[in-house]
Amino acid sequence: MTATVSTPVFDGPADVLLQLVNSHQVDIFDVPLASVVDAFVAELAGWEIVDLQTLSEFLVIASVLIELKSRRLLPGSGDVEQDEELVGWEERDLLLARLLECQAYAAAADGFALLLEQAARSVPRTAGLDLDFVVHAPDLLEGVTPDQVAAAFLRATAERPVPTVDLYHVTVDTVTVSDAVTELTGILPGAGRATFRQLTGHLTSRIEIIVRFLALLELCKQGRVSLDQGHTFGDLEVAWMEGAPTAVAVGAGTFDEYEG
Amino acid sequence: MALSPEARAIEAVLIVAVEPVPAGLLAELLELPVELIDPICDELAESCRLEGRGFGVVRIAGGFRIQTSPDLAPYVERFANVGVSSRLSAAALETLAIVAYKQPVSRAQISALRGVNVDGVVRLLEHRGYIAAVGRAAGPGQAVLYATTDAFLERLGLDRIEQLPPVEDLLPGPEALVELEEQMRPAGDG
Amino acid sequence: MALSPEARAIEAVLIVAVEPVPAGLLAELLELPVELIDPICDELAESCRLEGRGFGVVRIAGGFRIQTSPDLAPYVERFANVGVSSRLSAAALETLAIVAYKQPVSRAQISALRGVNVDGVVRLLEHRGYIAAVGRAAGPGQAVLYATTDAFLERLGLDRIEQLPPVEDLLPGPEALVELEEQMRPAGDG
Repeated sequence: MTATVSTPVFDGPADVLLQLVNSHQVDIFDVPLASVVDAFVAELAGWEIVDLQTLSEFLVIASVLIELKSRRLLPGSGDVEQDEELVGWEERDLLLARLLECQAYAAAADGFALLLEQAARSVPRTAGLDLDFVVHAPDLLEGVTPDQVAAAFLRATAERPVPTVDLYHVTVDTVTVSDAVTELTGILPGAGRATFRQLTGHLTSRIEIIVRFLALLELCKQGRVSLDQGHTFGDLEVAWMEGAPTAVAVGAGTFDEYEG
Repeated sequence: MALSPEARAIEAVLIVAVEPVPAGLLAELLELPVELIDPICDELAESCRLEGRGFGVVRIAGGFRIQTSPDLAPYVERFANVGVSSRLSAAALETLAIVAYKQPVSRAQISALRGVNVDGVVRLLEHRGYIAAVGRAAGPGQAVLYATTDAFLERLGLDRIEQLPPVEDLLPGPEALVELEEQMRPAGDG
Repeated sequence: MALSPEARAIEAVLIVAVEPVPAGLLAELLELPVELIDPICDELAESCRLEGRGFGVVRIAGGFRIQTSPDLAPYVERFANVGVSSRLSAAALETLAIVAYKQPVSRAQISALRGVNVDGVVRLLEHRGYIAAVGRAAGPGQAVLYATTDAFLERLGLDRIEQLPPVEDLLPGPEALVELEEQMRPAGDG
C-alpha cells in the first residue's frame, strides 16, 4: 500500500527500499532522494482522495532515508553506522507511540461528538427562581470589594483585545521596515535585551508587528542583534550585539514598504 | 396515567422557557390550532396535581409557565438562600462586573463577551437588585439594556460608579514594560 | 401514583435550580441523611419515565438536574433555537479529548502530541467553557495547565470524568498495532 518509487538502483515500494538500505543490500549513497520524492509526488498527484496513512508512512520513510543519507555523506561518521539502526528504531518507536496515542484520542473525540449530540437532545431547565419568590439571602456582595469587581471584569474580558493606553503614538499609513530598523537601533542598544512581545506590546495593528519582526530579522542578518527562541511558540528573545553599529547604514528604499 | 404526546411536548417547552410562553407560540410549535392549546395545558396542569408533582403549570399574563407548588416554598426559599448565596460565583461576579464597566449593556452583549448564555445570571442579579433594566437599545430587536443600581454602589461602599478602579490600572503589565515603552519613545518623535 | 413528599420537594428545588444540585445540598435542604437522596431521585426519575413526562431527572456533573426528554428535542430546539451552531470541529474535539485524558496539561504538551500549534483551539475551548486554566506547571516557563470543567461534563451528559472510557480501551487493537508496526519497521532488522 505504500508509494512506489523509482531510482537507478531500485524500483518498488518505498518501504522495501528502506528495508534494503537498512540491510545494506542497497547503498543509500547510490539512491538520489530527489527521485524518491519525485516518484512519490507523481503518485500523489494520481490519488483521488488523500490517504493520510500512506502519506505519513511515506514521510516517515523519507525522513529516515534522509537521515541515513546525511550520516553517510558526512565525514567521520563511520562509527555512527553501528548505531544507525538503533537510532532509527528509537525514532520510529517514539513516532509509533505518538501515532497510536493520537489514534486513541481521535477515537475519544468521536465518542465525545456522540455524547455531545446525545446530550444536546436534552435541554436543562435554567429559568431559575420565580421572580415573585421572597429571598432572604444575605447580601451576595458581602465582602466583595470594588477591586474584585474590576478584577472580575478583566477576567471576563480577558479574551478580548486589551484596551491599550497609547503612550507611544505612531499613526502611519505606510509602515516601513527601515523605519522600524531605525527605531529598534534607537532602543535596543540601551535596553540590551528584550523580548519580541515587549517590543511589540504597544502596537495595535498586525502589520506593525509583522514589520517589527522583519526589522529584527534584518538586524539579525546584519549581525547586530541575536535572536533566540527558548521553546516552540515561545517568546522571541532579542539581544543587542555588543559593539554593533547603531547607525542605520542603509538608505531608504533598501527595505520593503508595507501598506498598513 | 401517561401524558398525551402533545402535553409532553408542551411540558418540555415550558421546562426550558425562561418567560411565560404564549398559547399562540405553543400552537405554532406543535402545529396545532390555538384553541387546542388550552385544553392540553389543562391536561398537563391536572396531571401535575393528580400526581402531586413539585411544580404546576399555570396561566399567567401572556402565557403558560411552570412554577413550584406553593406548599414547597419553604424548601425553595431555603435553597435560594443556601444554594445561591454560596454562589455569587465567579460567573455571576464577572457578569456583574461587565454590567458595571460597560453599562448600559444588553444581555446579548454580555453573552458575547462571556461566551455563554447569561440569561439566568442576569435574572439573578436583577432579582437581587444589583442591576436593573434602564432602557432599550435603538437598533433592531430593541434589546433591553441593563445598568447597575444604587443598591450595588451601596453594597460596594461607593458613591458614584466612577469610583470603581479604572480597569487600565489593573492591566497585567510589569513596571518593566512601562519603562521599556518609555525608552522606546523615539527622541525626535513629532 | 402520587410522589412522596421528599420527591416533590426535590423536584421543586430542581425546577428553580440553574445548575446541577449536589446530593449533599439536597440532603441539607430536606434534613435527611445524604444516602437517602439517591433513592428519592431514582423514584423521581422513575415516575417521570412511567408517566411519560416531557422531562427527566438525571445525574450530571456531580449533581441532579431536570432536563427535557431527548425525543422531544425537535420541539425544544425549535423553541429555544439551540443546537447546531455550537458544533466543535474535529481538531477541537481531539484537543478536548487530549485535555480530558491528560489533565492537567499545558498547551505545549498538546501541541507536541498533535504536531500543530493549538493556541487557537485551546482559546476556543476555554472561551466556550469546556476547559479552564487550573494552575501552572512547576518547571521553567511555568506553563498554564488546563483541565476540563463542570460545563464540559454537563454538555457531554456525564456525571463524573471517570465515566469516560479508559484511554487504553481506545487504543487501536493488537492487529492494528502489529500492522502499523510492520509497515514502519525496516524489516532488515538483523
